[in-house]
Amino acid sequence: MKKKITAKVLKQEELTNGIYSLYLEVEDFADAHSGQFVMIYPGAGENLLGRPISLCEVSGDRRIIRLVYRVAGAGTYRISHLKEKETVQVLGPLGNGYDMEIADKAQTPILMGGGIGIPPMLQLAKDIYAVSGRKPIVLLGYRDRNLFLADCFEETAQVIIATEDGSVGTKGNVMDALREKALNPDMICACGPMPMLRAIKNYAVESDIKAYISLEERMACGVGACLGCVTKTAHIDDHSKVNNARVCTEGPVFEAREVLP
Amino acid sequence: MKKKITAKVLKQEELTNGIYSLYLEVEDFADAHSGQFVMIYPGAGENLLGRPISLCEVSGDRRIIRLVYRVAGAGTYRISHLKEKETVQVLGPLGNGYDMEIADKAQTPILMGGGIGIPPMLQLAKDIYAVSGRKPIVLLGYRDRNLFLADCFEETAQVIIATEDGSVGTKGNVMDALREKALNPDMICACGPMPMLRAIKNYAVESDIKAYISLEERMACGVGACLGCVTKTAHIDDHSKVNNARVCTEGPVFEAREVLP
Amino acid sequence: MNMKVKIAGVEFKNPVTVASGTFGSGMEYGEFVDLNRLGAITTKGVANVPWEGNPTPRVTEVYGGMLNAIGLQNPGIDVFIERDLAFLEKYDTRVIVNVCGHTVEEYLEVVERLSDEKRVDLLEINVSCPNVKQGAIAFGQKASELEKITKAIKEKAKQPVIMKLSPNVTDIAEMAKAAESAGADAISLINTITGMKIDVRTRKFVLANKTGGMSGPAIKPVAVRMVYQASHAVNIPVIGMGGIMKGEDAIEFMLAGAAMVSVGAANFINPGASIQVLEEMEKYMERYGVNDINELVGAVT
Amino acid sequence: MNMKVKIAGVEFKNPVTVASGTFGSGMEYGEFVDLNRLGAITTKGVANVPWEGNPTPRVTEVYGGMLNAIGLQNPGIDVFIERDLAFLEKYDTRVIVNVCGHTVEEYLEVVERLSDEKRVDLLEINVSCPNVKQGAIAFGQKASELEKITKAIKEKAKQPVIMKLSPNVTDIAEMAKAAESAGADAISLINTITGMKIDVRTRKFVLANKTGGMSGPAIKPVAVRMVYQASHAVNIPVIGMGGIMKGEDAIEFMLAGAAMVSVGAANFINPGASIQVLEEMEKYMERYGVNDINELVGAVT
Ligand SMILES: Cc1cc2nc3c(=O)[nH]c(=O)nc-3n(C[C@H](O)[C@H](O)[C@H](O)COP(=O)(O)OP(=O)(O)OC[C@H]3O[C@@H](n4cnc5c(N)ncnc54)[C@H](O)[C@@H]3O)c2cc1C
Ligand SMILES: Cc1cc2nc3c(=O)[nH]c(=O)nc-3n(C[C@H](O)[C@H](O)[C@H](O)COP(=O)(O)OP(=O)(O)OC[C@H]3O[C@@H](n4cnc5c(N)ncnc54)[C@H](O)[C@@H]3O)c2cc1C
Ligand SMILES: Cc1cc2nc3c(=O)[nH]c(=O)nc-3n(C[C@H](O)[C@H](O)[C@H](O)COP(=O)(O)O)c2cc1C
Ligand SMILES: Cc1cc2nc3c(=O)[nH]c(=O)nc-3n(C[C@H](O)[C@H](O)[C@H](O)COP(=O)(O)O)c2cc1C
Ligand code: FES
Ligand code: FES
Repeated sequence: MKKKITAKVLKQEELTNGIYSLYLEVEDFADAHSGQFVMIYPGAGENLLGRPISLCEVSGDRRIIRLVYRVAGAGTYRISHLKEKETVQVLGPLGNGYDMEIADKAQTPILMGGGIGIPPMLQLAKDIYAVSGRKPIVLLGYRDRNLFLADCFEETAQVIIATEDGSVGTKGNVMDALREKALNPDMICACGPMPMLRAIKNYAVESDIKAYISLEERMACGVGACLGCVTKTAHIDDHSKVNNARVCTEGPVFEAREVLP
Repeated sequence: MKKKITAKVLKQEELTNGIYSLYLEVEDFADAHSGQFVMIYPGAGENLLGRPISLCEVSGDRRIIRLVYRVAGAGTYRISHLKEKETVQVLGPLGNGYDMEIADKAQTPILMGGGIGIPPMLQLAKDIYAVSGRKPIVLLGYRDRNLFLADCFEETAQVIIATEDGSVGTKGNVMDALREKALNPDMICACGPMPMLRAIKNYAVESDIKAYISLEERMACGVGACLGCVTKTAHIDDHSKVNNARVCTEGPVFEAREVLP
Repeated sequence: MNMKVKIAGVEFKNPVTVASGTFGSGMEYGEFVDLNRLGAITTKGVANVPWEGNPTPRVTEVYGGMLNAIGLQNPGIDVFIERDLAFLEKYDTRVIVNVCGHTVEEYLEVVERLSDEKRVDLLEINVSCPNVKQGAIAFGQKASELEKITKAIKEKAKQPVIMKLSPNVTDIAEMAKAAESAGADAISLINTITGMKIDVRTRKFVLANKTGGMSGPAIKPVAVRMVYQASHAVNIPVIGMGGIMKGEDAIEFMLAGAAMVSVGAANFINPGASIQVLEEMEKYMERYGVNDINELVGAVT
Repeated sequence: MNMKVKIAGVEFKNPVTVASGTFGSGMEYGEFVDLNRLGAITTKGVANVPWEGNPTPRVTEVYGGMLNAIGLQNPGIDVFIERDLAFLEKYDTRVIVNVCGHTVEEYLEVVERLSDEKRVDLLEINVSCPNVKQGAIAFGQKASELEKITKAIKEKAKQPVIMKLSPNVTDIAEMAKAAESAGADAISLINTITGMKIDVRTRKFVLANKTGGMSGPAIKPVAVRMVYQASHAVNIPVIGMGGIMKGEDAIEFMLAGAAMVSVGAANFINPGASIQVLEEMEKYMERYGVNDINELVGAVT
């Protein structure tokens, strides 16, 4: 039986202003995919629900997970105060994740992460490198020179950086970088803010390629039971029988044409 | 202006099964009396109200307070997990406390503490010794051989012990010890469970002496505002104009005839 | 130690079920708990046809709980029977099917479609969802309307009928009596309490629906009070819920008058919550020497 | 930055007051906060004669708040005028006197005794206390009764009248309209929500009164919803309360439609809560560039 587990904090550090990296020792994440997420519980009487956070890395014989997250409110604030050796409740891995078979078939897959959408790209790059032996191109979009995680990609990917203020790499967002570098992906995997995902969808439609994007929605259960986290779909969803798919279960990764109407 | 303060934990230890001793560094308890209490806040989202706990000792230039308490429920359980250097919110000193003038005038004041009513007797013994130069007799009632605090009284009081199972001292309660030792107090100060306080009241009425007892009631504010903590009084209370006095403000120490109807 | 309880002639192996809408049709939590151990599985509300529900955001956290405005999204009775009831076939537990609709006719359609389904042990009629504009909540907020729909459903239903009451009323005892007098076999309460949250940063409602139903431990005192008042007003059994997080919460509801209890939002906070509640109830009984769980029902008066 | 608000022609230096019954008559908290800084002090309910209130236990903690069943203990109007009003004389803040009674006549007696007291700026009529058996709550749970008592009070009152509404109703908008149509100058809400707590160890009600009124952050979503519904149903100003712990909570109530806010149980958790709320509201306004607090009132629709 699956269950909520008590994970031990191995390390927590602030990567840059308000962005934290948390390493947790977990029982068994053997079947975890890149693009999946966990629910992590702030453990406070006033913040009972779990917070969905993507897997940034799964390592150490798949018994160590890394989460990289932004302090956005009370729950993540509390989580950011976890210290080494303390414990925290975690549920996962959850969701579908990116499809490795598809990624493996692609000749020039390109990964795009914007802001706090960057963390899941790390495990994805590692997984693609592992299955295909090729280092995918990864476009990372930051606000300014306060980069984070960029250096972690070096072993498994070719990194291209964009910053909104132009302080590092291309001035602009990941799409600007794609154009500047004249890249022609035959598949895109992405995570980031809504405007970025919409731009990617448009690009994918124009270029007639597939784009797999990771969506965010407010969640209560994380396991498909509450129907809180749905996103509008282009077609009738197989489970719900209406034009709504659960981000926590059918997602968080969707082919862009299927969602974002 | 008075305010709720953030106190630093200096030391916390379990004295005996489920009874904890907590030393806190506080800003200024210069005017604290024995018999007064503090509100200490568990600081959890589900346990917002303060927990009233008596002052057991005030020391270190009146900047250190000691609380001795029993883990009775969720709030005290949480408080018992406070570790050195952590902080906790405290409001106080609160309540009237024992009247030193009266205690000073008494020739043979006797202090009686039963169970978790023992802690406030410690500071009281110290105060009486300080103002009168005499070591008062202190009767301490325990359930069994798991004594706590008894040794702390040695410097300032003459200690007599009673245990319900007879394993130490007189078999029975503090009233049994009083009779066994044929003591004749001209005043009693007491804190402990209701049956003990009622027995003391009866004794005081029969012997025509005063007995000052410390009462417990459920509290919300601790400062006299909510009217939650009232106790029935023999006479119309001066503040409330009905037969109800606030334990947190007019008490917790009352002359036994005035209360316990 | 007896954990068996009986409601409307149906025996349950224990008094713990899950609150409708918080457990899907059991499938989602089948990976986390042994469904055979539950007294019953109460399914998500089902309507005559698929419902899309409300726009998102549909859920948000509040102090000690959450607000939801799912709006009763459901795949409709056909898929429900084919897929969800078929799934439940495999398990040795009672099945309570929660029914919703906009109009009396819609409710009746679902009730009739279920009448030959042997896998359905009881029907729970949701007349108290605060998140759908038409019908639903009105039936649950006016005694005369409640009576009308209860009677209509009782005429058609082949299974015993539980009417699920809304806490958003002045007098819960009056509503309980209305359900009883119209023939309900049992009542369940409380559904969620209507609440609202505004994001002060964006100055917008957090939920697309503006209001949502509140659940979780924050509502427990209100739920216990209503279960007490309702169970003392009627002679039919009461299924109690609202903020049950642990065994002692469930015991509190039973002492207040509930013959059975449902674990709701707690499932979201811990997928193993329902079984944990059950085990803690058993521990309580051992500790306090309670031989039969039925001894506790309404024992505090 | 303007913090001034106006209710029924009375100007307040800022929109923060304290909830009746959670602040005594100000005396108790005078040691903890500078009373002059509050927009108003709302006093504990006062009746024509001293009331003993309910037996103890009268208060208990619940998840995210508390239940109380004080039962409106108060020293009666004579002592109130001599002692409490006299005390308030010294302070530069508005005074709202909360009035309670068992019958319309008792309310009227208090209202008349206060009519010549210049220190009283407004009257708040508590028709919603869940902890007294007679009168009080009934007036607050039936629109026709509410209208009757509001009219009777308005006829006699020299000060503007705020009717304090009960959340224990099916339709808060209907109650708000009843108060308005009967001439109320303002409404305040919410009073406490009726709840219950049972001690599973002793198998007894925790409160001697069995039920008590729930307050604290756990009730905030219900309070915000009701303030929103009520303020959109009437044209008279609304004083909002229920679970306000920090400045952003107060802002949330104002965005929902409150012209003024009251800090209640939070005072018990932190005696400096009222001023802290005020300061945090000012910080919010600075941060989001709000020049006039009145801009926020009902700004989310
Ligand atoms: C599948 C998925 C993966 C995610 N991965 C990451 C990640 O790797 N790193 C990261 O920093 N953030 C990630 N997020 C966003 C993250 O979940 C929110 O920032 C976080 O929940 C905020 O919680 P809080 O208590 O700090 O904020 P609050 O605003 O106090 O939270 C209140 C409630 O709203 C929910 N909530 C608030 N913001 C969001 C949001 N953007 N998405 C979903 N729910 C939200 C919270 O979960 C909580 O229930 C992810 C979200 C999803 C859905
Ligand atoms: C003036 C005064 C002095 C006290 N001094 C001491 C002391 O020195 N040492 C000690 O161990 N205990 C003392 N107590 C009792 C102590 O306050 C309770 O044991 C404690 O509040 C229990 O809190 P809890 O969260 O562990 O229990 P819970 O039962 O979870 O508490 C729930 C609520 O009930 C209240 N409550 C529970 N039991 C009591 C009680 N007996 N009296 C008052 N409120 C209660 C709590 O404060 C809280 O609000 C004193 C009580 C009073 C009134
Ligand atoms: C996400 C969610 C969905 C719900 N859906 C339904 C439903 O379909 N039918 C129904 O009768 N009640 C529904 N409810 C109400 C619950 O069954 C239950 O009455 C309520 O949540 C109180 O219990 P709790 O506090 O334990 O969650 C839903 C509750 C939640 C939180
Ligand atoms: C201990 C206590 C006593 C109260 N007494 C009164 C009262 O006398 N009159 C009244 O109108 N409301 C009374 N109330 C209700 C509050 O004024 C307020 O409406 C309610 O507590 C909700 O606000 P809060 O959650 O901020 O406490 C009382 C509340 C509490 C907790
Ligand atoms: S979060 Fe509950 S269904 Fe997705
Ligand atoms: S605890 Fe509030 S008056 Fe004593």
